[in-house]
Amino acid sequence: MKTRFDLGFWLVLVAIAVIAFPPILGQNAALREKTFTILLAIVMASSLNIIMGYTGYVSFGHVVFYGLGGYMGMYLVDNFAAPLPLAVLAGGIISGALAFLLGKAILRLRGAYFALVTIGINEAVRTFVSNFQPFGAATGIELQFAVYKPYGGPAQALWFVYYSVVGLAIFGVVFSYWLKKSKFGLALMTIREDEDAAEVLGIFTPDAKTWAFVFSAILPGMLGALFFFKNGNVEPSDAFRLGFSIESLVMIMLGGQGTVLGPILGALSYQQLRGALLTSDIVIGAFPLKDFQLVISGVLLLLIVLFIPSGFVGWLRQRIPQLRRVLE
Amino acid sequence: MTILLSVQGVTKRFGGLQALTRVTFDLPQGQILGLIGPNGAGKTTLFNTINGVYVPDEGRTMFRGKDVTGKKSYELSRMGMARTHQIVRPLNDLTVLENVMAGACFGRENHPLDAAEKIAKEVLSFVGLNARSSQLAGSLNVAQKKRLEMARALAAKPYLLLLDEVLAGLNPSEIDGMVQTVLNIREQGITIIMIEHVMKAVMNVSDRIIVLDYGHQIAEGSPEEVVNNPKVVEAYLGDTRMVKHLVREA
Amino acid sequence: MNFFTLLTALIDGLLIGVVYGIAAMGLNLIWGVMRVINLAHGALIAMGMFTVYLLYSNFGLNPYLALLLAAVLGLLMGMLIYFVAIKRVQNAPYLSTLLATFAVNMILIGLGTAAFTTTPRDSGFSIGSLSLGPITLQGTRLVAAFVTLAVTGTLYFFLYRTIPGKHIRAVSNNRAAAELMGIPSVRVMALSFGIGAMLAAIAGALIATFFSFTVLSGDVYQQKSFIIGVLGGLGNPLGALLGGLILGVLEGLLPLAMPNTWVPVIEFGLFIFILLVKPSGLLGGKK
Amino acid sequence: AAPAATQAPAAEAPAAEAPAAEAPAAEAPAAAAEKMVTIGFTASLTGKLNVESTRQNNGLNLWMQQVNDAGGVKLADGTVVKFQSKFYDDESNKDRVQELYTKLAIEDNADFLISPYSSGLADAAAVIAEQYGKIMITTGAASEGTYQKGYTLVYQTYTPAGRYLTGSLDLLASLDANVKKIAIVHENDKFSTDVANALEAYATAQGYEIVLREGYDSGTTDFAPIINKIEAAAPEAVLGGGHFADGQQFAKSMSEKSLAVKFISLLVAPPEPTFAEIGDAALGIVGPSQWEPLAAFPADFGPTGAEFVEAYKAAYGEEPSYHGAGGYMAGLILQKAIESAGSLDTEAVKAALDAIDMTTFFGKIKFDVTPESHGLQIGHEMVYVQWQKDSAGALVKQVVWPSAGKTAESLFPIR
Amino acid sequence: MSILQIKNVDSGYGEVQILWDISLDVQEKQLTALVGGNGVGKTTLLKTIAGLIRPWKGSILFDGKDISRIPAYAKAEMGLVLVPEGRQLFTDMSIQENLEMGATNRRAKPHLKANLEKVYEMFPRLKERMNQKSGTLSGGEQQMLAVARGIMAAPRVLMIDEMSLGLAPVLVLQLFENLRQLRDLGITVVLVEQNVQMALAVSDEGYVIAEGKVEMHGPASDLADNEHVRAAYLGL
Ligand SMILES: Nc1ncnc2c1ncn2[C@@H]1O[C@H](COP(=O)(O)OP(=O)(O)OP(=O)(O)O)[C@@H](O)[C@H]1O
Ligand SMILES: Nc1ncnc2c1ncn2[C@@H]1O[C@H](COP(=O)(O)OP(=O)(O)OP(=O)(O)O)[C@@H](O)[C@H]1O
Ligand SMILES: [Mg+2]
Ligand SMILES: [Mg+2]
Repeated sequence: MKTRFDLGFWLVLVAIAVIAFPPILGQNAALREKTFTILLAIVMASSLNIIMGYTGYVSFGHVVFYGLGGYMGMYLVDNFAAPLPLAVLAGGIISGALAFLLGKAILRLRGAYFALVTIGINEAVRTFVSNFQPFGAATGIELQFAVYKPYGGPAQALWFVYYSVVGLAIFGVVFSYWLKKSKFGLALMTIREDEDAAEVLGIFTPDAKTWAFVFSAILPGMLGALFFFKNGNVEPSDAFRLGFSIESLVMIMLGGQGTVLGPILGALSYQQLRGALLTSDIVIGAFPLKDFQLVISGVLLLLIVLFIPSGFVGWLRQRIPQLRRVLE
Repeated sequence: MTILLSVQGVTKRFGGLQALTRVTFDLPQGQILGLIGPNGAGKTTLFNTINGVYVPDEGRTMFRGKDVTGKKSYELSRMGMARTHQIVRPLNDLTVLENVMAGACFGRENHPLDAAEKIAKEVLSFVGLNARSSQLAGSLNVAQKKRLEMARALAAKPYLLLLDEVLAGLNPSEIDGMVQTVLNIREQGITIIMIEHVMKAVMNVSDRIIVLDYGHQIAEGSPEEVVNNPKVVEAYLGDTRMVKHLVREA
Repeated sequence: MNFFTLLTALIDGLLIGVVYGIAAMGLNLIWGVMRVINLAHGALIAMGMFTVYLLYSNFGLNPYLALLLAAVLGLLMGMLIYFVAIKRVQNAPYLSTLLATFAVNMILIGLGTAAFTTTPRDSGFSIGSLSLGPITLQGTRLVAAFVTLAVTGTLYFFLYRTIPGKHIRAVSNNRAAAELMGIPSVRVMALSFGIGAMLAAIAGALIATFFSFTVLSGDVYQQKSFIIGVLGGLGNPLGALLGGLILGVLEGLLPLAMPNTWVPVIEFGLFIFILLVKPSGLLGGKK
Repeated sequence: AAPAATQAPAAEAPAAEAPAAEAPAAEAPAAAAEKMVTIGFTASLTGKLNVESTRQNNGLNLWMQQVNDAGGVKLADGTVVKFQSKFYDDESNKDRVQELYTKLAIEDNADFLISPYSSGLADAAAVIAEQYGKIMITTGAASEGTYQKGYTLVYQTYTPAGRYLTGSLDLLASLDANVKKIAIVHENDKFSTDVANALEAYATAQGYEIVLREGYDSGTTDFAPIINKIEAAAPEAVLGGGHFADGQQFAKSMSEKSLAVKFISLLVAPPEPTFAEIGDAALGIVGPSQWEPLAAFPADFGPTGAEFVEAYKAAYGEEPSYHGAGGYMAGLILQKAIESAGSLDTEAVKAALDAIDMTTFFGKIKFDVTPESHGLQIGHEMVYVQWQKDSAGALVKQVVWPSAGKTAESLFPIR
Repeated sequence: MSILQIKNVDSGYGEVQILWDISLDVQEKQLTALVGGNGVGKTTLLKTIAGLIRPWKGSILFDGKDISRIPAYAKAEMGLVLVPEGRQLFTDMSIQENLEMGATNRRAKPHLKANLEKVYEMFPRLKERMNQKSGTLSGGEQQMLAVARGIMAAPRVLMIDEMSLGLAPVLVLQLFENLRQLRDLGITVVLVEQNVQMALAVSDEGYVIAEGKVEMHGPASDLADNEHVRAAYLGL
């Protein structure tokens, strides 16, 4: 525990760098778009991992923070011509604030009840926003093309968004690593293992859980603001898409929950796989693979859940105990 | 003689069931208090009310001179109260060392990680688990898990330690070892309440004993007095001959 | 707003409410017995819809006969899902079962989409309406309500009066103990999952007689089932019926007082509220 | 009018463009002077928009096949251009639309882009088209918003959303000037809400009393509560709807609940042939259509309506709906522009598009070229259909508005 | 005559082997005690016999039939019943319902009434509370119910894991007495106990398990007198 930023830390950092830098080095826009999707997933998964992997509370409706942050950012950009960094910050703040307000109330629920209530919150916020005039109600918010001008035109704006998401990703995983190694992280993991015991040990569980929830909500909020800025418009059904939430869970499962490296690898492989399936030209017999991409993803997910529930990293850590030191 | 804990008329009901009825006692610092009674008498429930898992329906608890009735268990932990559980609750996916560090980190002294690690190591060697410190807690056997529970509670450097049947499930020679450990803890000046069915141990270790039956406090006194109290014998120990037998056998 | 509007709204709400109830009952039973939230519930509902639709539109089979086939198919499908996807992870943390059933959902929906696309379907079936003064009641909805009540009654008789039913309750309480008492828990759970899936399929089959639907339509009813389950008490099949009625009546009456798009906000708000103040639901469920 | 939007990509384009020259050559080595042009787009193979998107796709493929079979398009320099398509599934959601369009624009070297189906997806795709300097013809994307953002390369095939139901109101006025109370009940999505907003403004200006304005969520199937509410408000006409599934269900429920109104007009669903699945419930329902097989416009470019219908039927075994026609039109517009420009160069084709003013089997096509709403469709008009019974008692669609193109008198009042 | 034979069984959890080549012979209508220190694998052995864990190697014979691969519920049907360590009650059901569930197997059903009376007589505490949900009972009460439920199953062989754990001495004595009665009624009893002295005192046969192996076996009284056993397990 003493050497805080040891080998495991550098491994995580290198992983992010290897993913994030190729588009920048080659100034390759197509690669950038693909990587953008991956980084987005990494930030989402790493953040969710704080409440889910470290603390043991599976937030099924985590996309609510992404959606709300997105809306907040878009609202500011559209109505007050806020610069992107400010909008992104606001997205993070409002999501963190929502998590803070909800935290004490809903984190009393355990297990599947918590998962259910988070779904309920996402749906409640989505349906509320669909009726909320300042956010454009059902039609959402659209940006004028001119908003990209201050960033040196739309093409430069895309790069700017990309650099921002790289920044978020690096911050996200470093934070995630630091958290895991901190005293607060130990409190969270104690809660995950046995919440009643944690209380008896002196952990202020309501506070600890609430802060974990807040930490796991901020980056998704910032991310939402970035994504919808890039997208140019936001509508309730895109912002609060439950499927995205569940995909993030799947990524964490795939990589290994509770680990720092897991969500990174999970997000990377999941997005690569989905991307490949969606754009594949392979036809098996009379069946074009892409018609069956949902089935294939489902089968793969099932296999993972059934056979390697602790994910790649978890599996490796179990198999080779020496790796526990390195694979955080 | 300072009173560390004072329980005053504590009553706890579960629906229609009166699990505790006006339990009252004072516990001076440095003593070991034995808590015995038939199954379902309310011993564990009393622990739960003392350390904030349940809020009593009536009555008050004072700890180190402060009224702590209704305080949460994490607040009480910070104030210097620690406990073990009748059914062990290890943090399975953390190492033995991390389990104990959690005790040191969030207990009374609220140490940062580095200091907590040092304390955890000391405590682990005190309870004889230091060889296992990097193992996952889930992989320990029951006796080791009981020791781990104890280590975790001790790492918090509590003033008061509540032990709920730490001897259950141990064989006689292991019991001797554990009893020695309990005495050593007292040496460090920690006050202890201990729930136990293993008579030889309670009788030998306790300074004073309280007997609960159906939530009522039916007797209180030195081991000698309690053993010879006819009410206790009837409610709990059965016939006197057997008691003698058990105590001697112990 | 006159009295008849209110009355019509109330009756409409009750009629749809019982159907919601039966959909939720399947979810509740599965939760009660094996602590699994079945995210493939919607897909199973859709399966019920398509069974009726295909049999009726291709072979002219009466939808209520087709419903029996849908029920049997649901039962078998449920047992299959149990053996393939649930059995292995049943004792793992609940996230595993959530994701396993979600994976099954992806597979079923994926197959359904590949076979039928997401084109909306309508069975076009009708058995006319019943007019009572100013109130018009749709025949198919009335029959659906009766079928639901009959199915609920049968389910109760089954759970409390028959041996397999009692076994389901015992297994739902403590699986290892049931096994040690001579109850074949794996079979009992497969049966429970099958019955849960069967209820979903029946709900879908009934819905197909009066609403149009797509491969994805089951999702809506799945979400309602969550709300209902929580309202009535997760794990409590009778609570599901009550919850369904409450939801149906809310959906019937609320739009008269507010823009109808606010109704889901209220529904989900209620859902969160109940979870927070009384997670065991109105009738008390299983924690 | 070449703002930053079109210049910026130039910095990136060369690197990406270089391999483009080789790729087609490898595919079509036979004729040196032949060039394969790639049209890129995403389609909703899965998800809620699957139906409309598939029809749109069919139409586009039909056009492509016809133009290629006819020997392609000859450019000024003699090169013969043929077309191929490259598309991905967008799953009816926005997450990957931009990624996929970027891939189309850069990796797949698509020369021209066509929008996905629906205003929402098209809007997300348009950003990318504009950023990479690719011309995008939108179809199935009616909302005006997309064309009012300052884009210069995005062109709309459809009549904008705002004009979808105003014609219905004109029709109603022509039928009975005494009808004044209307209810606007619409799906709560972007397109339908845009339509409803425009309708409300128009209706108010015309002196109508809007007794109920109500949205309903996408995916709504139980319309009973809404109909009860309509009944309580007692309108004489109901206008609104959203997309196919809800529209069909809405119509069916209004019939089952015997809602007493004189006139019903719904979006999107009525023009679809499968709308008739609900039987007599369809009777009398009016719907705006971008195009109808019955509407005979004197085409000055491309096939006549009858030719298109026949070809479509031969290819897909069903009567084309306006979504199919829309897909075909996207191709046809592109073809026209390339022919007039005599070149594949973006600037030249853009100039040609700006200048288009033609009549096709689909109707008139002309684009707004003002900077405020560049690319907005201003030539094309809706037609309105109504389900009626023919002499044999079978349900048929008739064009009832505008009166110049009508094929039958309106059924009024419907109940 | 031996009713239950364990032959050279290996068993464990996952990849961890706990039992090493264990062999036992349980005589019909006798009380057999399995004793040994913590974590030596006594519970694991019972679980393996009852079918909650599959043996890795070796065989288990019941009445001469190989039952090593038969699932737990089928063994219960045959009359091989385990009262597990740690209660395992139907916590949402009442005491009465729990007892009824104990008698679901085919052999026990006809005797439900008689057996109910029998166990209520043995544990009056349970009778007082017969409609209380078993989940709200205290640890000791739950233990009583678990034993009672096992008796309800009309076992031919009743295996009890750590019966005295958490029970007050007065009850422990009484329960041991009850076990003797059961044996006299013709039920074979296999007992796993921490309370070595007590267990050996009431039993006919004894096995000492150490490190997953049978260390010693013989008549219980002999074992109780054995120097090694006295030193290692009785703390004498
Ligand atoms: N589910 C399990 N997974 C892995 N190892 C286990 C499991 N249960 C028990 N063990 C291990 O198996 C060994 C034997 O355990 P078992 O419970 O059989 O011992 P026991 O003799 O019954 O001990 P006790 O007297 O404490 O009940 C112990 O080392 C224990 O840690
Ligand atoms: N949460 C609860 N709800 C309802 N009743 C309870 C609850 N907890 C305990 N009880 C009841 O309170 C009484 C006292 O239980 P408690 O666990 O305190 O007994 P105990 O003295 O620790 O017994 P044991 O020695 O068997 O552990 C019992 O009758 C028990 O059934
Ligand atoms: Mg207790
Ligand atoms: Mg054991």
